Amino acid sequence: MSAVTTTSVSMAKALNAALRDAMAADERVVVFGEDVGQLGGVFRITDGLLATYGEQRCFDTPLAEAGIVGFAVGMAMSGLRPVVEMQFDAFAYPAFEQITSHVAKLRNRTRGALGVPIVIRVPYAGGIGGVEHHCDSSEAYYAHTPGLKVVTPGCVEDAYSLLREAIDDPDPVVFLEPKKLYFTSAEASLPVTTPGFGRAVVRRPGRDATLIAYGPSVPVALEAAEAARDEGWDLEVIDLRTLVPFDDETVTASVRRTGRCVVVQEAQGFAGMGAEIAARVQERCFHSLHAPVLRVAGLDIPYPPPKLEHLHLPGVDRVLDAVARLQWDDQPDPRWVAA
Amino acid sequence: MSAVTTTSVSMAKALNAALRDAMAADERVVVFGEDVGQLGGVFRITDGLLATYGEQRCFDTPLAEAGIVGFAVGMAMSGLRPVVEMQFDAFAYPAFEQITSHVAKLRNRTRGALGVPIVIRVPYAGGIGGVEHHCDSSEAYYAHTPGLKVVTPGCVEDAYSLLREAIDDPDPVVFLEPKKLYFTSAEASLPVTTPGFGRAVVRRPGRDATLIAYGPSVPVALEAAEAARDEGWDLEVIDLRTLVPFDDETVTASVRRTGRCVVVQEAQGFAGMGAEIAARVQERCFHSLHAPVLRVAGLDIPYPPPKLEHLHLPGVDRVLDAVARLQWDDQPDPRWVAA
Amino acid sequence: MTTTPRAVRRASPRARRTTAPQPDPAAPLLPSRDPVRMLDESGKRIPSEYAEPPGETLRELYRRMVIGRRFDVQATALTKQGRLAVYPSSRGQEACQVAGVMAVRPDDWVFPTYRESMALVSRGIDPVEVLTLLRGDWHCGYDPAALHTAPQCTPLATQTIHAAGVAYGEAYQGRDTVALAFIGDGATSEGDFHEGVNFAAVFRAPVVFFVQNNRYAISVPLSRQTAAPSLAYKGVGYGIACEQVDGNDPVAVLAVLNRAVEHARSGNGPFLVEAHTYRLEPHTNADDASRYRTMDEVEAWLGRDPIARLEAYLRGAGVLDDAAVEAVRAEAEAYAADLRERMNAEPTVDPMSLFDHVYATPTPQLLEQREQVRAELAAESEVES
Amino acid sequence: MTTTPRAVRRASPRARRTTAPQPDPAAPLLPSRDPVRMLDESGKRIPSEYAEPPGETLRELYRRMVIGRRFDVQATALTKQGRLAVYPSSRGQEACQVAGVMAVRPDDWVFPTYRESMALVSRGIDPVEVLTLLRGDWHCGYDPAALHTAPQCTPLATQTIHAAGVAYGEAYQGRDTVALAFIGDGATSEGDFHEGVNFAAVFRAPVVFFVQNNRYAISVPLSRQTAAPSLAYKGVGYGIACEQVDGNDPVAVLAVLNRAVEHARSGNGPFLVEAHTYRLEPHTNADDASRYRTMDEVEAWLGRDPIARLEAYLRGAGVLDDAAVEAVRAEAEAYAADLRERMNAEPTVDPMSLFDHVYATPTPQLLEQREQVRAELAAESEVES
Ligand SMILES: Cc1ncc(C[n+]2csc(CCOP(=O)(O)OP(=O)(O)O)c2C)c(N)n1
Ligand SMILES: Cc1ncc(C[n+]2csc(CCOP(=O)(O)OP(=O)(O)O)c2C)c(N)n1
Ligand SMILES: [Mg+2]
Ligand SMILES: [Mg+2]
Repeated sequence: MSAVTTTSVSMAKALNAALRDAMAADERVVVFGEDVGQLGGVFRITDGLLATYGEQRCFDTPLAEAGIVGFAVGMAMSGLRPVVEMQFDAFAYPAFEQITSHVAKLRNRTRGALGVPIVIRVPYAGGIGGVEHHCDSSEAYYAHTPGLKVVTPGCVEDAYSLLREAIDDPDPVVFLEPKKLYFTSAEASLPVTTPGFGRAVVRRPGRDATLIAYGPSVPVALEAAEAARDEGWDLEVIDLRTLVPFDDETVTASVRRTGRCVVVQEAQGFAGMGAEIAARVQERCFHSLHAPVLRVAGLDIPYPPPKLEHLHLPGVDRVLDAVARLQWDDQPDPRWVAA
Repeated sequence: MSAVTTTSVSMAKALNAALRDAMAADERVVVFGEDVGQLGGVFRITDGLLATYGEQRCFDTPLAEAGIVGFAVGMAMSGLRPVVEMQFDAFAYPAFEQITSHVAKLRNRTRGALGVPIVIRVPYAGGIGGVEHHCDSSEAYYAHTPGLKVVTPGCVEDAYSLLREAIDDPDPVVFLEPKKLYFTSAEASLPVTTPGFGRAVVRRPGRDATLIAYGPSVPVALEAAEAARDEGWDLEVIDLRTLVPFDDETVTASVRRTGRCVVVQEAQGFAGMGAEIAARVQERCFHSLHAPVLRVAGLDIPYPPPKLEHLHLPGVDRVLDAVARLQWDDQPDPRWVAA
Repeated sequence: MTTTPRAVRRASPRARRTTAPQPDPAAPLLPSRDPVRMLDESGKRIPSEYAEPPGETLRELYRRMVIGRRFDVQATALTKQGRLAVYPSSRGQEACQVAGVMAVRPDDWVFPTYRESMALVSRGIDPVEVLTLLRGDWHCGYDPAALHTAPQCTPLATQTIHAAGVAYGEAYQGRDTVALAFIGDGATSEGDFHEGVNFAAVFRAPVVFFVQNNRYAISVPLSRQTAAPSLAYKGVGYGIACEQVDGNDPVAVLAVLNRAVEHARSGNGPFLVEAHTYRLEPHTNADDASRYRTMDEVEAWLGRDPIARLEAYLRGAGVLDDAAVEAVRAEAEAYAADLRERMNAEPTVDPMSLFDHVYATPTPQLLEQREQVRAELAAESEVES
Repeated sequence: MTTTPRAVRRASPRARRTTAPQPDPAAPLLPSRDPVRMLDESGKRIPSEYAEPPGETLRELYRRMVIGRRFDVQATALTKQGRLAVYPSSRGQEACQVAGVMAVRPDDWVFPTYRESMALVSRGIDPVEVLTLLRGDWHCGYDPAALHTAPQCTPLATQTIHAAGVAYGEAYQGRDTVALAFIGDGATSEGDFHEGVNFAAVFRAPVVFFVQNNRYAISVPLSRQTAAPSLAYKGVGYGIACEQVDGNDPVAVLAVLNRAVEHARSGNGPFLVEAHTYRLEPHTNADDASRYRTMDEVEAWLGRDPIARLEAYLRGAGVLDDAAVEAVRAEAEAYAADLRERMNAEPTVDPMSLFDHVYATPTPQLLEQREQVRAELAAESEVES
């Protein structure tokens, strides 16, 4: 365990500390992937693990993502707890069959005899000026696949605590790390324990409407809530933290109270995670809603080149526009009247 | 072109005729995949194409789905119009990277210089007593990926017409064939032209509520609508036909009129296509809705073994249960009050 | 667990290879020019550099092949009676199926495909549990962890990577177990085969990759899977030992697999074995093989029966006589009769297991859905009663 | 278009292979034991069975290498000035980059990776269009259809399959074009490499797979990609011709590629070439190579400069003199100056192109989103003005 001290910690460092502490706590934990050894990962999340724990517990593999995930499945069968890194979101796609047909299903297929306690770490989403294939928001693919837990921290403390929990979890976890938050910092004392899987957290209480966000969209929602104050709206912000399991309780309680809801996600909107959230909220809160649940999402296009990504990413303005459309005057949204 | 006669045609035969006619109409159309040649496909959809058009235009490939799709991409670049078969839904997953990172994006990446006019045929969904990995409903993965068109016929005529259109389309189409409908028949005269991509069709007009379905859930919705008549409900049934592009117009018009809506999908519900539909409908029809948009979907579990699949599949009873919960007495749904 | 594992130690991962002249580096990598044979088609012994397994072992091999075939024929019959949803037969491949599992220890890991039901029963797994998947009761009927036997794998070639991972993981934990991965000729074309073999090669994981080349992948002939002289040559590209063997020669298959397992177990890395064989039945009972192959071809392979070949050899060697053959036959019949009877009983499948093993602990959403289904079933049984 | 294409004709797909004895089937498949060399490190000619390209061609090779390197150095400089988002240099790999594109015709298809910017400018593509991707303006700046040059490929090894498909498709349509697929050493571990090479092999598609083995995949050393003596040996497992070559010997690289292209073009199927080379710069400007390799190692490779080697040879052969060298140097400087200047101009990227090419015709949903963004931009520019 690291010593308990409060310092400014980046999310990248918190993740590194979580891996480090997990490896110290449990010899079955092994870390592997592309460039995670000597280099410490292209984002340095595995920095120093090779030096501390040796070649056997932190090592580079051939460049083959299905291989990496499948190798982890085999290692888990032998009793280990592999933590693997996919270098970028879109580079996890070659492992899609291993993830959906094996990782997600093995416990179920074997009636519990073979669990797959592996963590698949995926640096995801954009906002870092990355070229194509480096900025996909792939959470919906995983969230739609039963058997996977899907986790994405929106702050430094969660990065540490949720990753520790993911490694200890008996089930496979797709751990989505918002790249653009890697180098955001917070005063934190590690190790830290935040609420567990399946618990959303109200990051900012408010009365007038609920913003629901996760991962990279959490800071956007918080910023929007601050800005909204000037326009006279008191917005509540919920950070989902884990998409699967989903915390209906916290979400439903908030929206029933505020009566209005906007979901903020960075991924392309169509059939994304925000659709699930909107669908659930209106199912459960219909009689409390004064306006439809609105979604602010990425455009339904392939992730754009760096020079144009600002047009794709849901920003504060779009969130505020959506809040403005929450029918405060109790009139139907003109936008949809024609459609 | 086939001669125009009206006979009883199965969906399998209609698809076969569509391929046959498309190959006759356009020499650039080539068909390949696993077992599509001599065997005519495990479902016989490509039956006789090898005999009619020869080894060059209908052939078996090595067993490698990424290879099949990537080969099609290359062939499309050279000016051909490949139609490939993935043997079963879950066996398209090895091709996921090719589909998401190339097929879906190539036109966009090249500002229109390189279109990818390929059709990826996927026999999908369950209800045929298939063992694991043979019954996945994978439509949400594709529908969430910008750049793909996603099509799924729910009747014999559409099977023919939509497949012809898919082959002629300048964009890549994931063509999802509901396996359990392969051997359902209709009186049809081929060739037939039904409404084009992006048009939903009202299969049964009704006043009291709208059932939205697609592919394998269309017959379920129709049957439920019939049964509902006995309970005094007059239900409208919409067959979406193409998930992308999506027909907001038809859907919105219907729900605004009926004021109630249930979405029926066979896939696991969480973050599925039904979530998108529910989210869109409540966005656009909020002021017309007398109850939340409800979803009837598969369970959030890996597709079950044959002996238990009936518990997973949304059937008429579950649809009627959902209709019953549409707050005809204007009371909140007790189900969600606690949640 | 802190001792450096053998596989890992030998990998010497950061060693750089030099481009300086080397002595014919690939030569020792090539497999035999022709498939290894130790018995000719009439069962006569052919000299070979491979060690012949002891008579006792061959007798046991014979016994399991006879029972295995009887099991297989019984399973095909069960499909006709609607007692199995589907069955992929391995009739004709008995030498491979049985020698495969005889070459490994009970604590070694076996990775079967859908084709390996016979191998599984030969490994001693309850045939009813083996057929659970194909009867449609559940996805896997036996306990893979306890038996060190993965669930039968349907997504082609995916299991080769798991085998590499298990082998590495076991070595990491200081155990000397080996992983045996079955795979078909068609599946060698999948990317996962490449990645699985390569991972094993790079990490020197003790895996035996055992390709049963039965000449078809459903209807697709071998010529559409490879342009290489034989699939065994693929080992060259991974820098691993490889061999090809007559898959209908039980003695040769076992001898080659014994060497492969020994090679892997003693820390020399993976070994790729290709067995040339033939599936006599259609791909599964649902397949129509007449669409893609001739009866002449099948007849020719019927003449290369691995059981008859071994029986002839063992009779000649005095290891088997009429009485012993009859005893095995009777045992096989009893085995089949028992299976038939047990398969008549309709099993009870607990619907709640749908929800119980998606995660170690069900999510709130799954508990809701579980409750819904429970209520539906309760309502139904109320209506019925 | 109805004539049976050559590649297809020769595949003879349903031919069955026999298990009968064959004369040493793999022997002709093996690559040279050592990498092919035609110039030693000082630029002296070594005898070789490969045909030396004509002096004119070598002079042009030299010219393009010098310009290519200058381009590459300029591009790296542009990253420091913030004019490029990222740049993966191929300094040190000039022989491969330039010989690669010189070995093919303009109507042949080239499949570059992110590493091949130098190859692309050597093929005559406008350097500003080549850098569009890396400047972040769009995903691809040139017209791939018109230039028969695929967009630079980032997802590793995926392009090898496209190359097989294009080659097959072109042959199907009666054209004699070849596809050249660049790929790195690390990417050969991906399943898609396996599938791409195997598709080409089975269908005898005219593809040259050109592996630039620069010893690293970012930080991962070659020893973590393969346990084989060299990557060229992978050809054996696919039954295709293969060769390894000293990738810093421009004459040998071009000679081997010429033969490979000729082999493919004349209907003999694909050819796998591995060039042993080294990247002198970090993986990209964002990489810190000191974490995984020593300066000594880099120094050693600096001594194997492909340009110096070719220059020495051509001077010795009287094909180059001071004046010619100076002229090329000046041309390279002018090329770089022009590029520098043109890269200073901030390009206008039309935001609406985000929507216009997702589909041939935008969906109603995209038109809505397009309208929304247009309105936002209009509102912004109103605020600004
Ligand atoms: C990834 C994937 N693609 C396709 C299939 C469908 N499929 C099942 S068995 C089979 C043929 C496999 O042939 P082979 O590997 O030779 O093994 P055999 O059946 O002959 O034992 C195919 C195509 C599958 N199971 N998995
Ligand atoms: C499928 C996939 N996985 C990972 C990456 C990230 N990545 C980009 S370049 C690279 C190294 C590739 O090495 P190599 O093939 O040797 O080519 P080189 O860069 O040395 O030219 C990696 C891992 C990627 N682009 N695609
Ligand atoms: Mg086979
Ligand atoms: Mg490299």
